[in-house]
Parts: sequence; C-alpha cells; structure tokens
Amino acid sequence: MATILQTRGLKKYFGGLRAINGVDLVIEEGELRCLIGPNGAGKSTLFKLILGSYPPSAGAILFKGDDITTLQPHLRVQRGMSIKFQVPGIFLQLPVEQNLRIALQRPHRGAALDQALERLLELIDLGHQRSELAANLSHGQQQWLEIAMAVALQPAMLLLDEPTAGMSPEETFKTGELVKKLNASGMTIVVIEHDMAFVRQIAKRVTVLHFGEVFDDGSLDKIVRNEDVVRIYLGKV
Amino acid sequence: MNSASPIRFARSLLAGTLAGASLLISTHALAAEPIKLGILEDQSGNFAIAVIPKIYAYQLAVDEINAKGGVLGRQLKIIHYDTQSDNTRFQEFARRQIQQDKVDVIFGAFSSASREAIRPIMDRAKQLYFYNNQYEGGVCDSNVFVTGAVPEQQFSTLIPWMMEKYGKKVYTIAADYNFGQISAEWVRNIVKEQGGTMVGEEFIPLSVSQFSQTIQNIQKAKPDVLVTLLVGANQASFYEQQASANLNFPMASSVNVGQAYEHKRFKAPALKDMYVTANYVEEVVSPASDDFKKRFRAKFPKVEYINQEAANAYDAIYLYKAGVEKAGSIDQAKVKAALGSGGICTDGPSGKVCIDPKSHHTSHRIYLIHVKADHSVDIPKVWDDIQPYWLGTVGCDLSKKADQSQYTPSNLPKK
Amino acid sequence: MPRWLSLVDGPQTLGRGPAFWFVLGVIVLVAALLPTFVNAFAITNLTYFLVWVFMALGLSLIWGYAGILSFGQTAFFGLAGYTYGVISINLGDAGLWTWFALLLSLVLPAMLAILVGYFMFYGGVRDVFVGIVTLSITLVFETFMAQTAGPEWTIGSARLNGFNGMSNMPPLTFPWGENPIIFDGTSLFWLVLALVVLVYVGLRILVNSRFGNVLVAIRENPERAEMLGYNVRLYQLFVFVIGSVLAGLSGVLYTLWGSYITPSSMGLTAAALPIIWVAAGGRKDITATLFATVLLTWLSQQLAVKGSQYALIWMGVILLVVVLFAPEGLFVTVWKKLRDGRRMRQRATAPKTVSLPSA
Amino acid sequence: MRWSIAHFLPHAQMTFLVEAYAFFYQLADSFAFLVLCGLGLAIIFGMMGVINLAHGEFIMCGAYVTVLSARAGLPLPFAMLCGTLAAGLVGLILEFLIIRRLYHRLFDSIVATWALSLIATQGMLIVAGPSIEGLKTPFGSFELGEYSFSVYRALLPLIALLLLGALYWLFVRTRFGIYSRATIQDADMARALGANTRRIYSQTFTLGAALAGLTGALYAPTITAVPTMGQAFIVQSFVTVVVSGADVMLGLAPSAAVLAFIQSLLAKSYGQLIGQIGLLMTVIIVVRVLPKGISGWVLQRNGGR
Repeated sequence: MATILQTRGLKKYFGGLRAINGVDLVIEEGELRCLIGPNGAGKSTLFKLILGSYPPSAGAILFKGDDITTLQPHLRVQRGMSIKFQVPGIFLQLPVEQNLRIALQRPHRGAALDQALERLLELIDLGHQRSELAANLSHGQQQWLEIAMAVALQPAMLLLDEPTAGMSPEETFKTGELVKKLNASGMTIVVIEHDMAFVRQIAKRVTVLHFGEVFDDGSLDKIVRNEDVVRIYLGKV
Repeated sequence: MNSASPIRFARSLLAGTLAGASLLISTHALAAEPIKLGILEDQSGNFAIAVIPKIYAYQLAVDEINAKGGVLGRQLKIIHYDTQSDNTRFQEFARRQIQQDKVDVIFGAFSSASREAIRPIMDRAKQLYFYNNQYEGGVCDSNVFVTGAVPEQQFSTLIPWMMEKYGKKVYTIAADYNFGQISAEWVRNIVKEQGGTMVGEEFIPLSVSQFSQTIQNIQKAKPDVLVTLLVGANQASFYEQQASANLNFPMASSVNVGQAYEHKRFKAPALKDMYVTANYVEEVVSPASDDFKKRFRAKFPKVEYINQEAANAYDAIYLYKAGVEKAGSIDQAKVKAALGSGGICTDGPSGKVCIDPKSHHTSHRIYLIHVKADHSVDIPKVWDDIQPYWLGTVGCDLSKKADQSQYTPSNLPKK
Repeated sequence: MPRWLSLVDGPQTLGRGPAFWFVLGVIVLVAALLPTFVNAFAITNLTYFLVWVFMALGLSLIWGYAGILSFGQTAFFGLAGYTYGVISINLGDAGLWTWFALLLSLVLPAMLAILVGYFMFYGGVRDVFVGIVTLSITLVFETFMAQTAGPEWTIGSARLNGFNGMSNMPPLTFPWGENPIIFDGTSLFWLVLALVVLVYVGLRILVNSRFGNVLVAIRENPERAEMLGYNVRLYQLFVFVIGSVLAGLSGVLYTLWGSYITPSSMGLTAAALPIIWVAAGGRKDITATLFATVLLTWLSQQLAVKGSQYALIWMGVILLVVVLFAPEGLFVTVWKKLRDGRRMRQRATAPKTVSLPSA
Repeated sequence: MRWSIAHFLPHAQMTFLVEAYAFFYQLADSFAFLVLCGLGLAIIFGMMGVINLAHGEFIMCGAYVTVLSARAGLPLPFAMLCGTLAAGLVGLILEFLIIRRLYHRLFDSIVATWALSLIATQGMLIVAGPSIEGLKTPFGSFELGEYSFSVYRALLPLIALLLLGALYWLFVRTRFGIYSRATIQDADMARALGANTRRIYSQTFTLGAALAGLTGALYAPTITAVPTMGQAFIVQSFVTVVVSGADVMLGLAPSAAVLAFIQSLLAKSYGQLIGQIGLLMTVIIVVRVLPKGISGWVLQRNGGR
C-alpha cells in the first residue's frame, strides 16, 4: 500500500503554547485511522494544519508524495482531501439540497450532478427533507449533511472531526456503518473521536495524541491495554 | 404660505370653467395667472443657518409686491423646494422647476458648489437665474444674474484699509476649496499690489474642526493682519479656539459676520477686531435699513439675524420686477435682455443697487464692519457705489458676447 | 430554453414563474412607453432614480450575496464620473469618442477594484473592516478632489475644479449621418432603462449559476466553501470587481444625467445611501434591491418637495420602521409573508399527504 | 492668567524647548481629540458590535445640553455633567426602544442608527434653530516663547487620560465591568455565570452614549454648537476605534497616540490636507497589517489566538 499522507516533524506554536510539537504521522492509502486524545491534545489543530487553515511553525506535510506544506487550502481540497469540521460547517440558511449541490457542482455537471445528489440524499436519508433549511435539521442530521458534503467531493482522503458528537447511540451506530461503507469503497479516512464504542466499531488502527505529540499508536486493543493512555485521560500524566 | 390663496383658487376655478367655453376668455384668464418664482434654497442641512433669512426675505419682497398689485398686473407666486444643502437635490429640483413647474425665473443656491451644480442645467434650458450671494466672483454667464458682492468689491476695499491701519504682513487661512482658493488668490494679488508681503497662506479642508496647528503656525509668522476665509460650521470653531489661545491678531474676512452672524453666536471676545466688508448687515442704521428691519421682523419675528444675503435676496426680487416691467413681458429672453440693458436698479435696504450689463453682477454700497471686544459692531467706513468692474476689464462683456464660464485671476477669458 | 437562460429563475432570487415575469414585463413595457404619456420632467426624474440602481445592484451582489459589506462603492462611482468627464472633455463628442470615454470609465473602476480587492481579500481584511477600508478610500478621494480647485489641477483641457465639481461634459453621442444621436432626455431614459433590464437579467443569471451558488456559500460559511475546494478569495475579488464596475456605471450615468460630477458624491453621506437602499429593500435579493432603490430615491425626493423641513425626519422614521418590523428588508419580508400565506392556504385546501420517514 | 519662563533659560535652549513643547502640545491636543471621539464609539462598537452611526449625534446632544444649561446659569462643570447625563439618558431610552432589537443584526444597526442620526440632526434644527450662542473657553491662556496656548485645551489630554483610567478601573475592577466583558466574550457563558446579559447590554450602550455626551460637553466651550456638528467627529471616531481594535482598554490609548503622532507630524510638515489624508491612509494600512487592530495584535502576541 502506498502512503497517502505523511507529516514530518510538524509543529505549531500559538505564542508560547505548543499546540503541535513535532508530529510524524503516516497514513496509508485505504486506511481507516482513529485519532484520540484528551481535550487540548492538538487533534483539531493537526487537522487544520493538514488542510492548511494554519501555516505550521515547522515541519512538512506530504500528500500523495507531494510536498503541500505551503499550498493554499482550496488547492489541497482539489488534490483530494475533504473534511467534516468539529462544529458543523454547513450552510445553515440554505436548503439541504442546495448545500449538497454546492459541494457537488465542482466535481460534477448536468445529469451526473442530479444523480449524485440523489445518491447522497439516500445515503444520509434526507430525501424527504431536501427543501428544508439546513438550520431546521436536528443536530445529528446536520452532522450527516456535512459528512455527505465532504463525501460529495469524492476525496481520496476524508478527515472527520468528531462526526458523532450530539448523536443518539442509534445514530452513532448508523454513522459508524456509513464510515465503514465509505472506507470499504476505497476512501482513506481519518477520524477524531471521543466515543470509544464508536472507535471500537470502526477502527483498525488508533493513534493517541497528548500535548501535541504522538503518545501511542497501534491497534485499539494495544492502546486500551496501555495504562498510561488511561491515565492521561484521567489527567494524571 | 400664500395669503392670497382663496382668491387664487377662485380665479383658477373661473379660468378652468371658462376655458372650455371660450378661447378668448381663457387666454384672458391665463394672462392673470401668477408669475412663478422658483426658489432653491437650503432650509435644512449645513447651510440652513445662513440661508433661512434669505428664504424669509424672498417671501417678504413677494408679499409686498403682491400687496401693491403685483408685476404687470399679475401676482407673484413662490415655488420653493428645500434643497437640504445637498448638491444633488439642487439638480433634481432645478430640473423640476424648469421642466415641470415651468417657472419664469429661479432664485437660489448658497454655496458655490450648489450654484455650479445647477448652472449647467440653467444654461441648457436658457433659464433666467439669480444667484444672491457674496462669492468668489468670476461667473460670466448670459443666463445668470448675481446680486451678491464679489472680491473686487470686498477685497479691494478691505485689504488696503487693513494694511494701512495695521501693517503690511498678511497671513491667509482659507477653506480648501474653490471659494477659499480663489478668494485667497485675490488677497495675495492685492497684498502684492499694495507693496505688502504674504507671511503665510494655509488651506484647510472643510472637514477640519481642530485648529491648534494652524494657530501655532500663525503665531510663528507674526502677521499684522490675519485674513480668515473660513466656511461652514466645522471651520467656525477656529474663532473660539484662537481666542482661547489668545492669538489676538486683527482679522479680516469677506464671509464672516455678514452671512452666519458669528458675532451673535459666539461668546465675546472670540471675534474681537474682526473686520468684514459686506454690502449689508442688520446693524446698518439708515432710514431704508431701519424700515426694512421693521417690516422683516414684523412678518418673521422668529428670524435670528437679518444677514447680508437676506438683503441680496430681497433686492433680487425687486430687480426681477424692474426687468419684467422694462421688458413689458415675462418672456425669459426679453427679461434677460432688459436686465442686461443697463439702468436696472432698486433701492434696497443697503441703498441703490444696479445691474452691470457687462458682467450681470450688481453694484453695491460696501460697509466696513468692525467687531469690537464685546461683539458689538461699528462701521468705521462706507464705500458708496462700488462697481463689479473686474469681469468687464478682463474681457467678459455679456452685452456683446454670450458666455457661460467662470473666470479667476489665474484663469482669464481667452482673448 | 437554453440552460443558462433558465438560470434567471433559480434558487437565489425571489420572484419566479410566469406570473412574476408577466408583471415584470408589463412594468418594463409601461416604463418604456412612458415618454409618450408623461412630461419631460417625469422622464428626466425617472432616469435619475434609475441611475442609482446599478450601484445598489452591485452592492446587493457584493454584500447581500457574497457577504462583503463595502461602505465605499461611491469611490468607484466618483472615479467613473471623473474619468468620463476628463476623457470626454478632452476628446469631444465626435465619432465614438464618448463611448470610448464610457468604456474607460468602467475599466478604471475595475482596475481600482482589482487593486483594492487584492489588497483586502488576499491580505486577510474581513467583515466590518472591509467596510472601513473602502470608506476610508472614498473619503480620501473626496478630500483630495475637493481641493483641486486651482488651474494647476487640469488634465489636458479638463479642469477638475475642486469642490464645485466638473461640469459641461458632452452627452453620449452616436454618429448617425447628418444627425448624430445624442443621448439626452428620452433617449437617455431608454438607454438607462435598457441597461437596467440587461444588468438585472444578467445578475439573475449570474447569482443563480454555479458561480452564484459559490457566492452564497461564501456568505454563509467561507471556511466550509474553502474546504469544498473553492478559491474563496478569488471569488470575493471577482464579485467585488463586478459590483464596483456597476457602481462605476451609476457614476457615469449620473455624470451624463446632470453633466456634472462633484467630490461630495464620494462623501460620507453619499456613501451611506446605497447601503440604506439595499438594506431597506432586502439585501439578499436583487429584485428587492432594484425596487427599493427606485422607491426610496423617489420617496426622499417627494418628502423634500412636500414635507419641507420635516422631510429628513420622515425619512428617518420610515427607515426605522422598516428595520424594526421588516428585518429582512421591506420587499423580502413582504414577499415571504405573501408566499407563506399562500402556502398555508394551499396546505389547508390540499388533501393531506403524509410522508413516511424511511427507516 | 499668564506666565512666562522666557527669562530663566539661554536663548537657543529656550527656543528648542518651546518648539518641543509646541509639538508636544499639538500631539496631546490631537491625542485628546481622538481619544474623546473614540471612547463612546469604542464601547458600543468594540464591545457590542453595534455600528453606531448616530455617535456624532450623541456628541451633539451632550454639547447642546451643556451649552443650554450653562447659559441657564449652571456652573460649567455641572452643565457638562448635565450634558453627559442627558446623552446617557437618550442612549438608555433608544436602547430600550430600538437598539436591543438589533443586537444580532449588525447590518441593520447601521440603517437604524443612520435613521436616528437623520432624525436627531433635523429635529434639533427645527427645535433649537440653526445655531445657539456658544460658550467661552474657560481658564484663559499661557505663553511660551513666541507661542501662546489655551489652558483648557492643554488640560483636555489629562482629562482624556483620567477617563481612560476610570474606564480601566470600571472594566477590570467592578462587577459590572467583569460581567460585561464576560458577556462580550461569550454571552451564553456569562448568562450561565449569573450575569443579566440584557441589562449589561443596556448599561453598556448607555455608558457609550454618556461618554459621547461627555465628549460633546468637553468640546462644547471650544466649538460652535450646530445641529450638524456630529459630522465633525464621526470620521475621527471610527478611525480611532478601528485602529484600536475590539478591546478598548488595550487598544484605544495607543491607537490615539499613534494616529495623533502621524497626523500632527504630517499636518505640521505638509499642511492640514495631508494630515487628513494621512490619517485615513494610516487606517487602511493598519487594517491590512493588523486586521484586529492594535489590541488584537497585543492579545495575539500574548498567546491568544
């Protein structure tokens, strides 16, 4: 398997705060990776560095073998990345259908766009609410809508930042199945998640971040057996 | 507004009923239609302070004339729109008065900018137009008549007198736009002619209301005479600020006191030793002036000050009357010809005022107004019958050659 | 109907369907025939109201659709007006020179907009600060132009003439054998009306196109738009340039209307007016902006004519009432009320259909 | 009141000192004007996000009430207090009737406050006429070398600094200040902590209006009170606040100082026109270089985001 994403000695300081302090991360093509860690570990910051929302203080980012460290965000997206934000990043004052059309219209055109739209609506089960304003959806539905928008770009690599926040257990389970389905179709997926049941449901490999550094890495079983990981979650390290 | 409105209503009713019946009668009724005077003046906005007395003055003159039977047996009717000190409004309403109200004459505009906004419209429609304000001078326009004083009347009297009394070093501060720049140019030329020196000249953007820097500059230059050509409410703050810094130079101006009565509005001694040449101020004492003031205040007790431009506006209506009577018609071309034919005069509150055929400007009696420390006013000198000669001498002769330009000492007519 | 033309009826504009276009068509037709019914002044005056529409539509596009509040559209208005004045006075009205002046008066604002837009959008200037930068630019222009009274401020044979403004520029003239067509009075009205229709339809197509979709996306959530792969800053720059050229078009037409342009056209008061029109009508819809601009300029003139010194007070009260009781703007709020009312009635009469959630 | 130190020092040093003081006076004068212009607006705009285009009219209100009550016989300090309170009261009423409906509608607040400014300007013209008789600047003047200066204006910068100090105390040390800053940071959180956010918004707006009134009151003896006088302040107000950024306490004084320095230097060297244009150009550049103003820059350097 080829490497799709690699970070080398990635660092990000905000003033005196070391949010990311030398992360070397390697994601293989087709992988489904979970990033976990306590609050403030730097998970979301890492995503933003990968997507180019912030310039890194040091280090490099490689995507599909190319150095994209200084590339503008929209160009990174055009190369095949896509993200679902932690706080739902949808167009609240626009109807569901238009949200998806905006996402779809770059890769698709004409009849293909309409077909893709129907597939996505079916995928997230919002066909009957297509002309509802996104603001009127439930929190879980908004999360799905955003996942659908991220998927609409047909990315090579999908970054999901807490996709199940605010969802009921049932919704969370459905989301997990969706993620697995997408991964099975060949999409590389990196997920930030707190819900361990969800992580168990989907993850093959887990990376633990702590104080902006990679604390541990491996299969979920290995991670759970690491007592230090348990401790950092309880705030003892 | 119009006291004769029931009569007017009856008359127009009569005209309307008879119009269908007989062509002869209807033309007769039309002949008795009032003459329409369009007035474009700022009742609100920045300039309202100096313009409101003007609006009263038009009304006073019109009511007086109507009470005595009107002009050519016809009543005068004012159509006034509030131009809100907004140049765009001037344009809208000038067109409205010309094209919709079809007025016979237009009086109006205060700032030079508003005059220049409507002058092209007047020229395109060949509309007879009176501008009744002191200004920077130089408008040579066949369609325009000016009743206000101009630099050759105000500065060639004021500056030599000041230099003789106080000394030859002059400092000018002027509003940084057309009026200020052109007036400053006049001052500069006259000072040079009189063998004086300009020790400073400073132009102030209209938005400036803080003058500490200017005050220091003046103190450093130590002039004998300070010429202040400041305009508008922002710049009026200079006087209080210079007084509190104890600047204490004799000042000379062509705009202050006569327009916005700063000596009444500011606490003494902010305008101490301010000298102004104006063709009228309320303090002028003479039978004509006293009578004017009495009639004015009887009709408009609310008026704060009867300023120079009120006298100019009042005179303008009477000059128009004289023109129409000489022409024997209200046809605008004929009235313009009559007004420009010489000998059109009126005896106004400040004395006799006549239209100069070459420049369409008016002669004036010029008063030197001196503001004392307690802000009371005395008049140390009066120049009788000063002619608006300058345009004529540089080559503007509207009686021979039509024109629509504005000239300045550094922008003379092409020979 | 080609696909691009069908975009006039898309999701980003209120007012759709045959009834709407029929009413609009009737309005345009009546307007076009007006010169045969009413006097010359009414036509000149209507031209004057329409002149401002372009600047308002441009601002609606920039602000209402793309979410960028520019407080200085008058800078482009003034630049275009002065450009037309300088070029046309120098080159005269022979041949097509006045049209060349018109063209250049749109090119220069476009260039300024590219410069200013690049400076702002690529420099991280956001939100209300865009308004501050653009306002400062227009105030600098005003202050500078106000002091150009002296004869040294002359370009070729054109005096800039300071605060008193430039005047006497030739009208648009089209050579036509012996009698060239001079765009003045009724012909200017038709020209302006045609431009209004053209720009309005063009903007409807633009905002309902894929481009328009991205604009509203940027307005709603610029970060998300960027993460969908759109070059947000380029879109912002582009829309800013279009809006500014439209402000320039208003400036040229205003200059032609009165053969006069003045620095106070770029002052604080002048700069606030387009914002008032657009906000009061409903900034997220160009139809609302179009009608609000005409209505408000007409209203403020009527108030000045009829209300004498109470005019400005009435204007203020009306604007307050609109803001408080029609939060999305007068036309948009009324439109939505009507639409919702109709839907309610339809729902009340239509047979009940229950859509079952798919499990 | 006059005094002179001319005979205490040798000539050359004296001239230098006088010139230096003259420039400093200029700077301080400009600084005071910008701080006082910006204060009320900074609180309303910076802390509440309401763009108050009627700011100038609050200043006008303060000036008018000050002049009228001084002419009615009140001693000047009390007249100024009246002006301040009157503007605050008007602010309180307007907040209750209008502004509170617009807190989450930034753009609508522009239209509403513009409308208020139209009504206030024209209403004042109709009620009080085109102008009222002014006041005399108190305290006289003092001389230094070839210059003489107004004592009152020399005091204004001190008053501006005192006001800044008082506001710092208010926002950092009092319960109102802490709650109000919390409300501005995060209204939901502040509410959870027991702050009555509605009342805090109302109080903040009233405070902003009263400060604008105080500016009018302080400048009332130095300028002409006319209904349109607010326009003389509005541009400087916005300029100062924008350069300052959102945090009034951190940004306003440095912002006014920088702008005053630039304006004084340019006006002294190249005249008032360049001074005015320079002020506006500075804003354009500052917004580009420091998009969040001086206070945003300070906060960022101190480790915020």
